[in-house]
Amino acid sequence: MSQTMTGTGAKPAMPVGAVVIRFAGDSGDGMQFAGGEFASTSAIVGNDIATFPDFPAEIRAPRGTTFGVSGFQLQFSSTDIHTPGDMVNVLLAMNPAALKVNLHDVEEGGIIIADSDEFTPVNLGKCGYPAGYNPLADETLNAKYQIFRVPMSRLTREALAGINIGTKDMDRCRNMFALGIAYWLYQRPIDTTLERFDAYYGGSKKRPEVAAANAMVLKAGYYFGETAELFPTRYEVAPAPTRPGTYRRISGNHAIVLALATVAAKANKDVVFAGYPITPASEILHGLARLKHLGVRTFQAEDEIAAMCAAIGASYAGQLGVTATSGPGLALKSEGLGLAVIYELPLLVFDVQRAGPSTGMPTKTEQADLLQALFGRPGECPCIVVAPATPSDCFDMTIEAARLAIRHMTPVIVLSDGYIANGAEPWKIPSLESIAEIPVSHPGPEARVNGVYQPYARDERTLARPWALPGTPGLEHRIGSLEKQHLTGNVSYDPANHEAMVKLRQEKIDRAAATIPPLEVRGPESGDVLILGWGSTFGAIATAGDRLREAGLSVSTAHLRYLNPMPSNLEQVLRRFGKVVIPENNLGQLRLIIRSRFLIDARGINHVRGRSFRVDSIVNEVREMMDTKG
Amino acid sequence: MSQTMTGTGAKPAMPVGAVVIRFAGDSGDGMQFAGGEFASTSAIVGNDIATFPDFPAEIRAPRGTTFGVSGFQLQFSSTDIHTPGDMVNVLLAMNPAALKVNLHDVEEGGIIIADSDEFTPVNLGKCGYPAGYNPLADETLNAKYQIFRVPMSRLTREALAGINIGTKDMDRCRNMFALGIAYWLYQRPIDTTLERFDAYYGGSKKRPEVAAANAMVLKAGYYFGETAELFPTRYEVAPAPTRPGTYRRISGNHAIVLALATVAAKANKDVVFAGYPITPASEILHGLARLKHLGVRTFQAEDEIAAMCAAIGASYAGQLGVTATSGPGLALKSEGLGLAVIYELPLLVFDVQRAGPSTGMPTKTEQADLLQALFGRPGECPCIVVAPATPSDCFDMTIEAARLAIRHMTPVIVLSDGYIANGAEPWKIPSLESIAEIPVSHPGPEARVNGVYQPYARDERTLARPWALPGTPGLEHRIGSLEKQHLTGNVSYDPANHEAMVKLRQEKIDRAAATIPPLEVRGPESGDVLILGWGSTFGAIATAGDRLREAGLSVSTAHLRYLNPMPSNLEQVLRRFGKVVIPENNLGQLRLIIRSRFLIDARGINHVRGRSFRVDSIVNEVREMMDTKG
Amino acid sequence: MTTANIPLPSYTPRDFASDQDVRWCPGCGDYAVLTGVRKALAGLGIPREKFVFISGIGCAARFPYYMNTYGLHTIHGRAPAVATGVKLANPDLHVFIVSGDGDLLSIGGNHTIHAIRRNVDMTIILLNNRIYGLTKGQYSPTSEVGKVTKSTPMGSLDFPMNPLAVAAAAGCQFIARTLDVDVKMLETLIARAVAHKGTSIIEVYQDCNIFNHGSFFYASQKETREANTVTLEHGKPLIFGPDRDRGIRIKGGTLTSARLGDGVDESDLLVHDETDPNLAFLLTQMAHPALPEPMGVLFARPGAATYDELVFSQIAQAKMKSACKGDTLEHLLHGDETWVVE
Amino acid sequence: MTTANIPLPSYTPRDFASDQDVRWCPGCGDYAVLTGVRKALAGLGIPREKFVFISGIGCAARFPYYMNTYGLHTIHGRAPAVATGVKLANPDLHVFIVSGDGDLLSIGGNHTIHAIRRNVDMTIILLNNRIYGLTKGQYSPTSEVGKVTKSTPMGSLDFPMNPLAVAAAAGCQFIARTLDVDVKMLETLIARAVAHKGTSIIEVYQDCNIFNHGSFFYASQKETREANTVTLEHGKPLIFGPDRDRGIRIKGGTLTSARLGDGVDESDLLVHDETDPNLAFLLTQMAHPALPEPMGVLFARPGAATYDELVFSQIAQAKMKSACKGDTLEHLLHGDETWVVE
Ligand SMILES: Cc1ncc(C[n+]2csc(CCOP(=O)(O)OP(=O)(O)O)c2C)c(N)n1
Ligand SMILES: Cc1ncc(C[n+]2csc(CCOP(=O)(O)OP(=O)(O)O)c2C)c(N)n1
Ligand code: SF4
Ligand code: SF4
Ligand SMILES: [Mg+2]
Ligand SMILES: [Mg+2]
Repeated sequence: MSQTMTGTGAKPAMPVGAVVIRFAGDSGDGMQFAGGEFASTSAIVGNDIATFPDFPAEIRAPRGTTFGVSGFQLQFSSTDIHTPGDMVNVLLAMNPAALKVNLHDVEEGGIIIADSDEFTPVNLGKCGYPAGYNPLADETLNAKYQIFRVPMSRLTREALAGINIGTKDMDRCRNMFALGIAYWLYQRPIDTTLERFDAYYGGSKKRPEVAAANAMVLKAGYYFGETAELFPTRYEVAPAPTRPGTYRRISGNHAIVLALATVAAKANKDVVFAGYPITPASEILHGLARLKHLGVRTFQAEDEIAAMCAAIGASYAGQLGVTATSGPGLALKSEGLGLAVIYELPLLVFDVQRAGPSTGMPTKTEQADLLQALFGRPGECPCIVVAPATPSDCFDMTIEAARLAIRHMTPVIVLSDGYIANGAEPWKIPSLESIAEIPVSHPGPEARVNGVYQPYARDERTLARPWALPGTPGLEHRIGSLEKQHLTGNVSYDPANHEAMVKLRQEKIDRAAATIPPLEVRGPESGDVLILGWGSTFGAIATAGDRLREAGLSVSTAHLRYLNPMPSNLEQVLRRFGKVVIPENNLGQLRLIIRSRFLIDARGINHVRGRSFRVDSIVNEVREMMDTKG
Repeated sequence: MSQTMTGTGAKPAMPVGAVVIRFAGDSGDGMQFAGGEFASTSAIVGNDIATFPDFPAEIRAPRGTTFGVSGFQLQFSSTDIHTPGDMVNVLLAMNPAALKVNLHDVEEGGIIIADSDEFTPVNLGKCGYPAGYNPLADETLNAKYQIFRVPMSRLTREALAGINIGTKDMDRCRNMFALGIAYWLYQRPIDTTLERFDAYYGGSKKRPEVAAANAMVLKAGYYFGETAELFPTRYEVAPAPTRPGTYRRISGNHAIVLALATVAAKANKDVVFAGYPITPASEILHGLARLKHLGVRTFQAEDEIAAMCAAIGASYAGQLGVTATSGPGLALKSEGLGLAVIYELPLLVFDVQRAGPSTGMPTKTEQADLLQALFGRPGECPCIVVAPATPSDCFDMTIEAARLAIRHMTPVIVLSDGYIANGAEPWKIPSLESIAEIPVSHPGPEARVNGVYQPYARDERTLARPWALPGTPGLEHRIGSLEKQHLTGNVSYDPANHEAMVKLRQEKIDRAAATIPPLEVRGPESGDVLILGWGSTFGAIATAGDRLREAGLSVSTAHLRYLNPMPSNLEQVLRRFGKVVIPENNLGQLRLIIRSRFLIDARGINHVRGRSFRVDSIVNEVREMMDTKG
Repeated sequence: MTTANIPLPSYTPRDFASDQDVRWCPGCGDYAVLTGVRKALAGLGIPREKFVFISGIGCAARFPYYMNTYGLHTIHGRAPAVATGVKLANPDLHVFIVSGDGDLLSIGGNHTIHAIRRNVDMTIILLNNRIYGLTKGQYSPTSEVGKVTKSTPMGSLDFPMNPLAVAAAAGCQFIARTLDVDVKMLETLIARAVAHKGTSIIEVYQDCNIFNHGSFFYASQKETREANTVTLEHGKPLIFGPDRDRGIRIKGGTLTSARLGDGVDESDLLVHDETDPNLAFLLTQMAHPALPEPMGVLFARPGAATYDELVFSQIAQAKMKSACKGDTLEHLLHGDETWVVE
Repeated sequence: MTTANIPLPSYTPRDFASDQDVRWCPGCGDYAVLTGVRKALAGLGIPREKFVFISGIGCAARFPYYMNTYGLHTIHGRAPAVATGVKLANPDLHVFIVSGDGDLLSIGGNHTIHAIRRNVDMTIILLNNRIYGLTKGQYSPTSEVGKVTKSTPMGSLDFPMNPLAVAAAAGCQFIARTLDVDVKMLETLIARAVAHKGTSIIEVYQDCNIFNHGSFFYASQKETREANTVTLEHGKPLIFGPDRDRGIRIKGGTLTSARLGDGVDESDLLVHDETDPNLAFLLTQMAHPALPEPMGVLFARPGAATYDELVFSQIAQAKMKSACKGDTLEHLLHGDETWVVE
């Protein structure tokens, strides 16, 4: 059915390369669902997509207030894209608050489709518009944007007239009217969404009437687009060329969940996840709690310290201890992390960074925990630190982190952030066979030398110590948080031994560089400017680099997924460029390290706004730097 | 009496410039007391002194074991000195374990005075000497050192024959025999020590017989030196020229205690000290707990987190919150510190660093918490960090820290370490009038603007916010750990506001540089090499610099007492030297910052042995660097 | 201190409302508590600026923002520690801690217990909704065994913590409980708690409308309340039930419920003695469905010295002693042993 | 698991001694406890490699170094959390936590309580010396009011924590107490604690010879022990005193001491029922000098499911369900919604 609907628009369809659409409304308005559906459908028709939800800080703010606005932004494109987009091309605003909060992100000339029924004096007042003012009627705004007033609430109810459901349920379908319009505007098929209604409401929920109502409203919205003569054009975004394969949409947090289950299979270890809820990391706990059948055990501890310590206990006892948190939790875990470092046990710590300092803005993103991850422990206390670049990269880097932790017998910190944790993109589902096993070995009783077991003997190449399991007869040994004697692991206060151990622990981490991939450059291998990034700025940086090169500038980009140790070719790469620019969602944390290590006058682009980076701000600032000498 | 004793040595007295003496014995042997007495007496006769105790890790290890050895090292000198010395000139060893543990620190040709009675087969066995071996009889050792065997135990008992005290009490006097010998050897008067016996045992303890016994043994030791014909020479260390004034001996921890009481007087605020015991910071709590009459309130919290948070509460409520800990405790306090930063409240955090990582070597020194102090918090979370250079500098820097905290409304971290915390030196007691008042102001009800109080309004110059006291009518306001709106302090998720606040908090700390003194150079203002240090390496660096200059090399030294912000002239100073060398008791933490900030190829001298730096290792390594080019 | 000859302020609850929008979910039980607290404070005659509301993190912990008093929203679990510092610095302030079950019992459990055992003079209002609200619905230390939440999809496993039992074990001298819907009782309890010197704790059964709706309906709803709760009054027998025909008896240290009549009359029933610490513990153990749950003051025994009092009496003592001995800062700086260089 | 047809190991206490020198102060009560533990373990017939001793930081916390078993000396206060992780990873291990009062009740109080309320299957040996030993003598949460220490030169102010009362309030199902000098009783208690499924706690009154010598002499010394302690035996009346002529009675939920004779005989005395949780709490409240302090098993009730058991039963259930439904990792990776690009 939808095939026909898609194909037969009376309106001419204008081809466009990429579109940024944002659904915005009250927390209760179902914006995340509508946006998610648009994203799925767009992916299925072959566009590349990138999405980002923007939740309000409150659980359920009073309806109609600006702080209760929930948004979902999506870029869909006929080419490879890396971000959900800077400026919004189309805004669907379900009430005045949604318009008010999101208006400044809409591009000049952009489309605004608003539910005009909701722009009542009361609602306008709730979000602070002066009495008598209605933005939909504001001439300046109408000159600047293409504003479409659609009485969605009324049309929804009308579409459902005679259907036997309550008005509350009726009003909940408004989001489908908006989605219908959006589907029509961009020539999307509506069938996957229709199927979802059936599966969800028709299935376990046993409310087929709600499924039917939603379907009717979705179609009503679609037909409204078709017939209302309101919109002068439809748009067409052609499929993006992609590698063949089976795809799904994935967010960073979910990718970590899937990866940890994969680690359990590939290392033949159970994952013992000990966590304490904290935004925006809690979904990792939630997701893993459902995977008991796949070698994952979860434990909600009484606090972050206990979670960290339970993970240590689990690794000691022979499974893979994992914990996840955000910045304030990482602070609490720091003493425990030091213990893991001196124990030399494998362990994963995920820090899904959020805006700080202190509690800060828990629902907003930031990447300002890098220095904490590197240095936030007493004494010389090195561990491996990695950072995924995109939502789907969270899958790969989690597996990589587990591999490193086990191979080098060390805790590994994985720095994600709110942006990639909640953002989503298409992911080519790997075949399980294509993922390498993670080799693990444990010594047996034969590991004793002259009847004595040495828990701090080391692998010659990696300097890793053996991972002996309690329960193994003959390997009984004690390890502690005090400095330990080389080889025996006994308590030692010997000055020379301490220095040797401090240096051994550092050397062990440094040597891990041998097994990490070299840094790759996007664009020419040398040139005027290298834009270097880490973590979630990848999308913005890569896109900015592409644009700058398109504009004829000698700019390449590179992305550090390994922060400690860093890839061995990093220095060579840096030295091939006239200038190194480091955009960061902090005041310059990677920059501090790069400058110190290589004495290169790296410059920063630093925005700390609780948001992902904008492509244009990188483009503009790099252009400026290239114009001015220095 | 002692005057005569001092003056009439039958032996010729050889003048020497400086002597390093170490008293070593079992924990129960009273070495700290003997060493302390020698130090006091030396100070009183006008020598410059520097002392360092070396406690065993165990509370009371079994007698005679190497891990139960307690030591006290002292350098006394006729010139200005800055360290307790690298190599020991005279070792007093009360048993075989003490000899074994300390022998490698004695200079070739140095003097060893041992209690030969204690070198029994049993005792020799206890500390692991092979059966039949006695180091006192070892020819190689006798060739290398001047070993004097004195049957101190027997002589002590003999001296006390007929005195009515138990053998346990008798044997406890052995340390005084050793001290008596040492006093004789260096021509020191014995009267202050005699007076101490009277004051202590004769006074509150009401055991005059013990006072008498100690006095008899001290004299017996002294006369033994005089009469035994064992020692070929006596030595004389002339008084060091010093500024006139009243002096006392002071350790770093005690200096902090005195300074906090002084702060209470000078700021007219009570100091509310909330702490949790941890080596080597506990004495700060102990010392302050006795100062309730001087505006100091102490609170032993349930852990470091509670201590940190109670200090925050105290500062909020209008007194000066202070806490003290060591590295592991600082890790636990890091989340709370972030709260203090976003609250923008004045507060002092002392970190008496010890060897890490993790529990590490609690009784040993290290300076590896610098990066933790600077960066160990989530988000962009700057605060002021200072580090005293010597035991007595702990007094000045504590007052300075309080001044900065109050003036700039910020937590200040003070980085001391085990070395200066326990080490002692002479201190010219300041007159209270000479110490400037610490101005504090609190807004009154008139601070409201149009009836509204703005807790985050800022001082134009310093950017500090006002310190409003709960209890003040009309200034009721709420502050929280969430990001706050500029001026109002209300919760704000506004992106631009967040960025502005992040930058304001940073700028506020940066601006504190305006009121800190410029970096001073010891030696010529420019030259080949600048040795830059921070914290407790001061003594070793200054001495090394002096020696290198004496040797004709173009070397100066400088010491950073302000780590964040740094003195504004730092860059100019650094650029006036061909090479910058940074010795640190860590793997290069200040070096990382200096390299990053100034892109200067600073080199490190890094020893991480749980000990203070040796002058000669700096001298040698700097020489080497100057020999090899680069 | 300075209020002796100043007329007592007269307030309305509105005077205690700050200018910030209240941002709990519609229907959240926290609203009623806010109302109750504002009302109670208006009636105390204590100047507004003397109050400090301190919280940790959570939905409940937003409380201070809504009170027109001094307030601190701190970090997760640490409110009791911050509050202790406030009282040490200025014991004249009236300190309230208002926070959730996760905040005060999970991450903050230790601080809560230690504040109680020190008997710092302040009032803890524990908003117990048996769930983590702000982080969107994980089980909390007070959740029932088997609770299905986001973090426990197959049901939680651990035995819930009984906050009042733990408070009793820690030596709390004022222990009370009420329901979010019972604003009147909350008012009374707050007045009593403020009058009590030392740490007082008031547990409020609070409905989380979004993530744990109805968890306390057995106790809070008109239809079930009388059967499932018993309101305590000092010196009165424990009678409950919609027809007030049931009561609580004690035998050999065990509480049982009995129906009046049938040879059991009021005189057989346990008479509440709010000063009996052993009884207090037994009362904290009364749990639905076996027994009705006690509301009101379970335990209140005046007389124990508070931490803040003791601190200041030691200070006074030390000052007196030092004044006699002439122990000054000057002396301290000099210490026992000085020498003079001329 | 694999021990079924392997002969039980036979050990002597010496087999449980590691090669490390024991470094407590001469005369420290910890020595006797070490002896008792080694003896008890030798008698259990459990292979040595199955034991893991876990501690925090403190003098007591050096314990694991001296046991020839697996051992973890962790960080201050966190032993219960580490131990929970160990049990989650490998429930077959026999886990002991041995640590001090500061470690387990001050900084680690919360972890102790939460481990107990989860009923993780392990044994906590609390070496209570009422002082911080390793940091050289500050008061601890169990120190008596008024204790003069380095940090409280005018005497401590806070009310001591009663660890067994708190354990009882947290729902601990095995609660015992003994004296460092009573190695025999410790042996028995350990055997029972290991047999008990779930968290067991054994408080040991331990003399710190250096910083708090004699603190428990009222209970531990020959001359005073009989008068000031009462040894509990299930089903037996509580009789104590050097002449065994005194006993404990219960009246209206309160325990009192009585002299036998004078119209009071054994049948009037309280008979110990170690399965009665209310009694357990009352027993924890018995304190010198008012009453003799109970030694032995205060409370032991088998039957409560342990956390580790429940975890693994949920896992088994989940595996069964997924096996039926065919839920594989492959399925998980694919999720609900995929599309194919060709
Ligand atoms: C250190 C730290 N860990 C975790 C969090 C996340 N967090 C915020 S509130 C909360 C629990 C809230 O539960 P509760 O105290 O019961 O309050 P409620 O929201 O139910 O009122 C958690 C886990 C945090 N803010 N800080
Ligand atoms: C995080 C941290 N804080 C403080 C310390 C210092 N510390 C070590 S042991 C201890 C208390 C010891 O008391 P307790 O647990 O009673 O053991 P005991 O020595 O009396 O056996 C303290 C405060 C530490 N090691 N780590
Ligand atoms: S989530 Fe629950 S507790 Fe939080 S505001 Fe909403 S209803 Fe209240
Ligand atoms: S200090 Fe006390 S507890 Fe510690 S080892 Fe010595 S006697 Fe034992
Ligand atoms: Mg809650
Ligand atoms: Mg103790």
